Amino acid sequence: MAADKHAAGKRAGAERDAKAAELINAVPGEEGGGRGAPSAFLEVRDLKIHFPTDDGLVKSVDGLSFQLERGRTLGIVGESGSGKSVTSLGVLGLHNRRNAKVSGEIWLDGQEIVQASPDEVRRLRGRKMAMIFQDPLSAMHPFYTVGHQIIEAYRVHNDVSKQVARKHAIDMLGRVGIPKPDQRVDDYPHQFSGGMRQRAMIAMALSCDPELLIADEPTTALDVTVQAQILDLIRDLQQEFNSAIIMITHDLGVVAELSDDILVMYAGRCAEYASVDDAFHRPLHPYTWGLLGSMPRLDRERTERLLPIKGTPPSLINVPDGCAFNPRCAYRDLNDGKSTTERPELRELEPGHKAACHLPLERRREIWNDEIAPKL
Amino acid sequence: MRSPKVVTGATAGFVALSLGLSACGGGDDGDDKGGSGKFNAGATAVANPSDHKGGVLKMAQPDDFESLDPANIYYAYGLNFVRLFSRTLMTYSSKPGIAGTEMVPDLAEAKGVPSDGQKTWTYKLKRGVKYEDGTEIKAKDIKYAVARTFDRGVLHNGPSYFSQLLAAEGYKGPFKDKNLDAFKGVETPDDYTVVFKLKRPFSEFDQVVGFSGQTAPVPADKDKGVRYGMHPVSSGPYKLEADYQAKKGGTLVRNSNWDPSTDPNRKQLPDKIEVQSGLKAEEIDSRLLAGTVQVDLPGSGVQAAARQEILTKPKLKANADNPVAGFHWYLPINTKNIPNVDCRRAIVYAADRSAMYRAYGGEVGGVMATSIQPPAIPGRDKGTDMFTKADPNFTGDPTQAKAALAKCGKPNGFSTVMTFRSDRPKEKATAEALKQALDKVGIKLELKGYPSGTYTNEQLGAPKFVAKENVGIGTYGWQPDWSTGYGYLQPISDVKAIVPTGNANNAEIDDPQINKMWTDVTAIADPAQRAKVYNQIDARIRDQAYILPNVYAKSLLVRPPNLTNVYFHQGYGMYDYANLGVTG
Amino acid sequence: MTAPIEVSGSDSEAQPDAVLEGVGRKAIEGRSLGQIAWMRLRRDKVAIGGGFVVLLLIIVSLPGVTPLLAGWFGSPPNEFHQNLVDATLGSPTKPFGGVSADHIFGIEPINGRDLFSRILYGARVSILIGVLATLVSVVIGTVMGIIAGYFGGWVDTLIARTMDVFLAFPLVLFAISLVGVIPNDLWGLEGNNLRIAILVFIIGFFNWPYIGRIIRGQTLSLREREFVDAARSMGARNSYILFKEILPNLVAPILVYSTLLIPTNILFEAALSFLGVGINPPDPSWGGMLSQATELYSVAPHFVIVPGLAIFVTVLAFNLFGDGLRDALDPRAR
Amino acid sequence: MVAFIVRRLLGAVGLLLIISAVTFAIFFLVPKAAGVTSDDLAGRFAGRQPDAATLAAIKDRFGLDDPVPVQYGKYIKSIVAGDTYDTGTEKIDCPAPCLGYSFRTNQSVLDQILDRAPVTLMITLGAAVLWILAGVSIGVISALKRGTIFDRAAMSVALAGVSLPVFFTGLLSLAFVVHSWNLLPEVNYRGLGDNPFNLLLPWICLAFLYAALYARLTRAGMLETMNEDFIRTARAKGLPERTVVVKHGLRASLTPIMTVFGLDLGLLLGGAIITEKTFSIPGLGQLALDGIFQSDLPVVLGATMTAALFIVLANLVVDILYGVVDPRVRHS
Repeated sequence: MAADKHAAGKRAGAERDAKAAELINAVPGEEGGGRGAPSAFLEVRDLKIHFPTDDGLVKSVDGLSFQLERGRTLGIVGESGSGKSVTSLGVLGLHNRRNAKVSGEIWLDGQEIVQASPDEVRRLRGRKMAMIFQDPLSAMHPFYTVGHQIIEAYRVHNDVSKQVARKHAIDMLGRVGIPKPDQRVDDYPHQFSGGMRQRAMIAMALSCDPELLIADEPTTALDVTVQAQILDLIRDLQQEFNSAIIMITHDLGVVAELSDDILVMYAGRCAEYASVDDAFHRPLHPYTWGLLGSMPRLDRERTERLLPIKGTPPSLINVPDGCAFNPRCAYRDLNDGKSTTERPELRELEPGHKAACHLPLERRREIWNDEIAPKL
Repeated sequence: MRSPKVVTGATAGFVALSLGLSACGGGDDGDDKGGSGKFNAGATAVANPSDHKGGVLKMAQPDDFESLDPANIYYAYGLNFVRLFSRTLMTYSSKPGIAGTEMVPDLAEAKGVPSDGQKTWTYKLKRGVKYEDGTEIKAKDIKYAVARTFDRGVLHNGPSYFSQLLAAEGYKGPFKDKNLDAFKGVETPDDYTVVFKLKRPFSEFDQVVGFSGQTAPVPADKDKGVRYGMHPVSSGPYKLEADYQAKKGGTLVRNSNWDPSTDPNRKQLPDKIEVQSGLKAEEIDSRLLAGTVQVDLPGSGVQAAARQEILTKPKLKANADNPVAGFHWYLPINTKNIPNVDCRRAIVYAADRSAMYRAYGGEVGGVMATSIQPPAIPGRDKGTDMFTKADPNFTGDPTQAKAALAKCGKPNGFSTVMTFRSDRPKEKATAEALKQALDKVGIKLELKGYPSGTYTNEQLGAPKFVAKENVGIGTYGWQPDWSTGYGYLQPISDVKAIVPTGNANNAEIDDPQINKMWTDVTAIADPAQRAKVYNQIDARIRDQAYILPNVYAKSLLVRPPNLTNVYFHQGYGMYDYANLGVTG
Repeated sequence: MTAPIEVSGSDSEAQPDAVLEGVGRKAIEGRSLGQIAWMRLRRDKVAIGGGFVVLLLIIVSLPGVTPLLAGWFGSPPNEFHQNLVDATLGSPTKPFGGVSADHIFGIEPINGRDLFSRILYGARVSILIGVLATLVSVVIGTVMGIIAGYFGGWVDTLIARTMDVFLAFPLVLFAISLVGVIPNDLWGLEGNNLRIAILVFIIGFFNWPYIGRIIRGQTLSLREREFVDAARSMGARNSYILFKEILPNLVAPILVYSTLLIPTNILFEAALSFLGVGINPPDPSWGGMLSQATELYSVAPHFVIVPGLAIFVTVLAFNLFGDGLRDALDPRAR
Repeated sequence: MVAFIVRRLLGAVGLLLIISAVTFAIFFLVPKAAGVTSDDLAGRFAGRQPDAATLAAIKDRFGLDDPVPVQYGKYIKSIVAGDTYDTGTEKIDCPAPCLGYSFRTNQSVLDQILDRAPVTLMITLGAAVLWILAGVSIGVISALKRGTIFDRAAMSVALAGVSLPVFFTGLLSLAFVVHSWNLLPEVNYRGLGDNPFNLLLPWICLAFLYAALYARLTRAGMLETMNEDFIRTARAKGLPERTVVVKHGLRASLTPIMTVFGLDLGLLLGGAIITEKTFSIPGLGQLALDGIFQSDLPVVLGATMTAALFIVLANLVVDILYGVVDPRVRHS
């Protein structure tokens, strides 16, 4: 009975940084590549996470593949219910093992996770991969001090005394920019401000120098001014630790700020995969257009209206036939009804740029250039 | 069915052989494998007689005494128990059978001598009778004991006969008025003479003096008012070892200053008598059956579980008695709410005696009543059935009942309320049985149960309540204060006995004939003559349908094999506690 | 349990609950919350079983039905059959509590009354008191809860403290004493009708804080919801907001907790009857029968079993149904 | 923390005052409204056939003709400052907290309560140990093994358990375990000197009901807690499952159970009425029942006040414990 604390659709106004153009080109993964250990640091192959319920089969993630290297950041974007969070939990092995049906492969630094025993995955968690959660208040145990929780995380993977671990915790708190860490270490989460709490959360996640860091909407619950600080902090720490980062968000501004590549998810599948530059300037999926169109921008004329996506995300039980996006797609009639009958495949259309859409590529480029881009 | 004649005839005295009494109770029980006795051996004779001294006699009770202050007790079992350490001017004779109902001298040398037309009663004290501390008991101690019963605010549990009968107008008791000379009701011309001055003639004053503990001497300097009951000073064969602990119990030990030669009514066999209070009734039963407790103090018989065991196992049954106890469970019909005699008779006609009899447990639970007075009253007539039948198969006579209703002017019946004690399953069953039977003739009863803790004071025993709630009939039981027709019938049928609370004349009988007989009878000196009058009153009550007779209670008592000198005492309606011994 | 509940963490947006939530509230497929609840409930076999028993009990308790059934399968509840009872022991002469074709549940000790029809008539009392008392609790509890939750401030403090006082009362003692001191005719009622009315009032009156607390909590959170803000910003009066905006949203919890309060109240009534302040004889009540059985269990153990099972089955049925209803209406409750 | 405790203490005293006033009103005003006079009340204390003088004497002694507020004032005063009772020849000192003097049993009410309290305490504590051990562990296991046969079986039994009142299970066990099969002796516990294991049957019957309740509560609480974000965090840190469940999950889900436990314990300590009645154990509940059925007002008032005191105290302890366990409460 998950409390629906983070109200869906509540979007923090994002500050779009105009630096999107400067972003480095990401290396796209080889989809459906050969079996066996891959060369990439993290590789997800055809991941499916399904939940059977009395009301039907919920296909939260339905055939997802991507790669990620150390020192690089992948942004996964999508609306609520698109499966992005489940994906990240799947990587960490935190999906409900009893309820979920998982298939596919997840390779982390040469080790497969889907088939691994729960205990093997547990040993990886915290040490090799760590996670930063959206709401640090609910994500930290209210009854234990922040220090205790960091110490606990450190000691479970490192055989050190409490004193050593405590020094390490204070050190970590200092490194994430918490003032007077030697005092704050004994405070409880509720005694921290929102931003400080998220810093503490990050300190906890980084306490064992993880190589993969998954950040699930790390700034959504924070004040706008604090958001930028936290993003800066993550970027600085990434440089320091050379970690791979998966940034899960519905906020394109955050992605633009931090990511190298972007993966747009819709109804449990990948709609478009591109470098940040491509995604923002040459997007090839109507859904991505929609996302861009519904993003408020400071550099836009106020008289212009946002271009929101019509309708609501589909039920994951009854995913529409054909293209899952078709009921909300303004262009679905442009390809002889294929959108409502046939599921579009994810195709690499340009180097490192994939999209799943039936529309002819040229037509898409036209629409983007002529209809969408000018309005943005 | 046990005939009262058999009871009267069975004054066997201290006979080792017990009578078989196959006519009694739960049928014959020839097999005698059970050890010490036969079924009903102790009902009419002394079972297991022995002079064996020593041992510890264990007694138990589920609740507790009202008090151990002999003057502050009304329950028969309490009065029976305090005989172990308190002597009174007169007391019940310690004999089985109806002889036990006779009042015999205790501290007094002889029965009271009436003079001044039964208005003055004089008692001479035995000399040399001592308290537990060795001081001699004098007349003034008895005067003091009687005087203190006048303060009902302090001693409110005991009977109030002295304050009603004695000529001591305005006296408030020694707790308020230390000067004992102000108390004119008792005179002590010398240390060994006690003279009672009555307001009006009273022929049964020996009984008044003997049935309760209110003439047990109290040394004035040891009196602590209501708390005297925690450690009353002994004049009998036993004394309290330490203060009695309410709801826990206490221990009695031999009183060396008791002289058996002055006391033919008590023995001093066990070394110790231990009383345990607050033991669950079922637990007492199982200990009785195991012989680890010898006496169930309340003496009203075993609970359902033990009862079933005893009646179905001959071995256990051989060590049980099933005598007719003192109570008559009857149903007063209120004359204020049902003034018409024919309406009352209709109730009596219609009553299902069979069902009501079964409610009390059939032949082991009781004997079908014919008269109002129970069989244990000397001189009582068995009586005739009049409008009902004392027959275990009689389920009522609806035809006669309807005829009586017609005569009453209510051919379609009427409605009234019937009360009962909700925590007494037998009374509840009785009420339900009567309701069923009366329904058939159109008399509608509304049954209302009340806790027995308040029933006699606040509900059926409160005429105001009875009037307000239109209580036409109720369940009730009465045991005589002393075993004469007066002791039994006066409180329940004399108009003068009607009191605002704790009323026992529940029918509120105010019958000129009966009233006159009550006024006259107290001046008659001859007990046999008086008994005749009582029987007339008894018959009149039944004729006017003031009371619907029901069942004379029988109790099923366990007599553990290691208990000696056991016999059912008619005066107390249970075993005599002052003469018991233990073996083994 | 229809809705799978996650033990280990996974984001709420992937939860089936959340999926339904997305579908449910504004009914994208035209299914109302009630319809969805019914769909879930229907699938919950155990709850349906409970509901079926509840329905059966209610039907059996209807004024016309009880005597009919008693006539078919038993004999009148107050009719004596002492020929079937051992006169001395009071126990039924036949084994198993005197079970026979005429008396399918056996007979009462001593009087030999038919247990089946007494259980049947006892059901009537239990259900009647259980349901009516719940109604009293729910009405008082809802009104007080809404007022406290909606108006807040000193009103809330006052009501919350009152509820604390109520919850700190030794209820059973109070109920017994009250039944004891209340006069014998009141409100134009008398006899067992008055007794039932008093029991309903006392049980209902003492239990309202349980409902009150829940409603207060729900109202507190509803008050902060957007649609209430919206209504308020449009100048709606308090009464409008209370009755049109808040109350409809409380229907589900009220329904659930009422269903769960009924068995509690049935047990309360049985306990009071057991302690000796139930309805007057000869009308049967289950608790009263058990109270009688305290003296008779050794003679007639079936006299414990039959009324005890009646209480058990009834309470269990209501509990099962209530649990199912809660799962169906409010899968995330508790 | 001190201020917190002081505040709670004051609240508790206030609550007790209100309860005593309401109790007093119910026992004195309601009967009065129903037409009971002071004579009737006096009659409740008298023995058989009291005469007018007796009634007057009793009324005088009890101050039954005083206005009810005056009587209430006296009652509170005697609790706070003590009182003396006149038995006729001697004055009995009844030091504070004097709950009155029962003239039916000639005992101070406090003495009676102190006499009975250990019995109720033993019943309650024995049962509480059983139900906490059984209920919480079954609840936790059920939550962790949700949907398994164990869970289904345990929850079925638990649901049955909450539908089984003690007066049914108790009588059933008396009829069979004690009477028919003779497996256990009669329940006959009377005080601290007795063997407490004589209370085994009442413990089991009472504990069964509560264990069922607590198993359900614990399971629901555990399920909710195990779904909390901080549990996911604990797992994400790579903590072993046992640590996650016990240290992070159980600790958090025990707090609401603690609240319920405090209330239940308080309620039972004031008199496990039904259990005591079923097994005829002379505890506080029986004392109160006897008092009610004998119209022994001082005892009823005293017992009610004691019961309320236990509930209020239990609330207080729970509040303070909450502060100890949950730092958020402590700091607020």
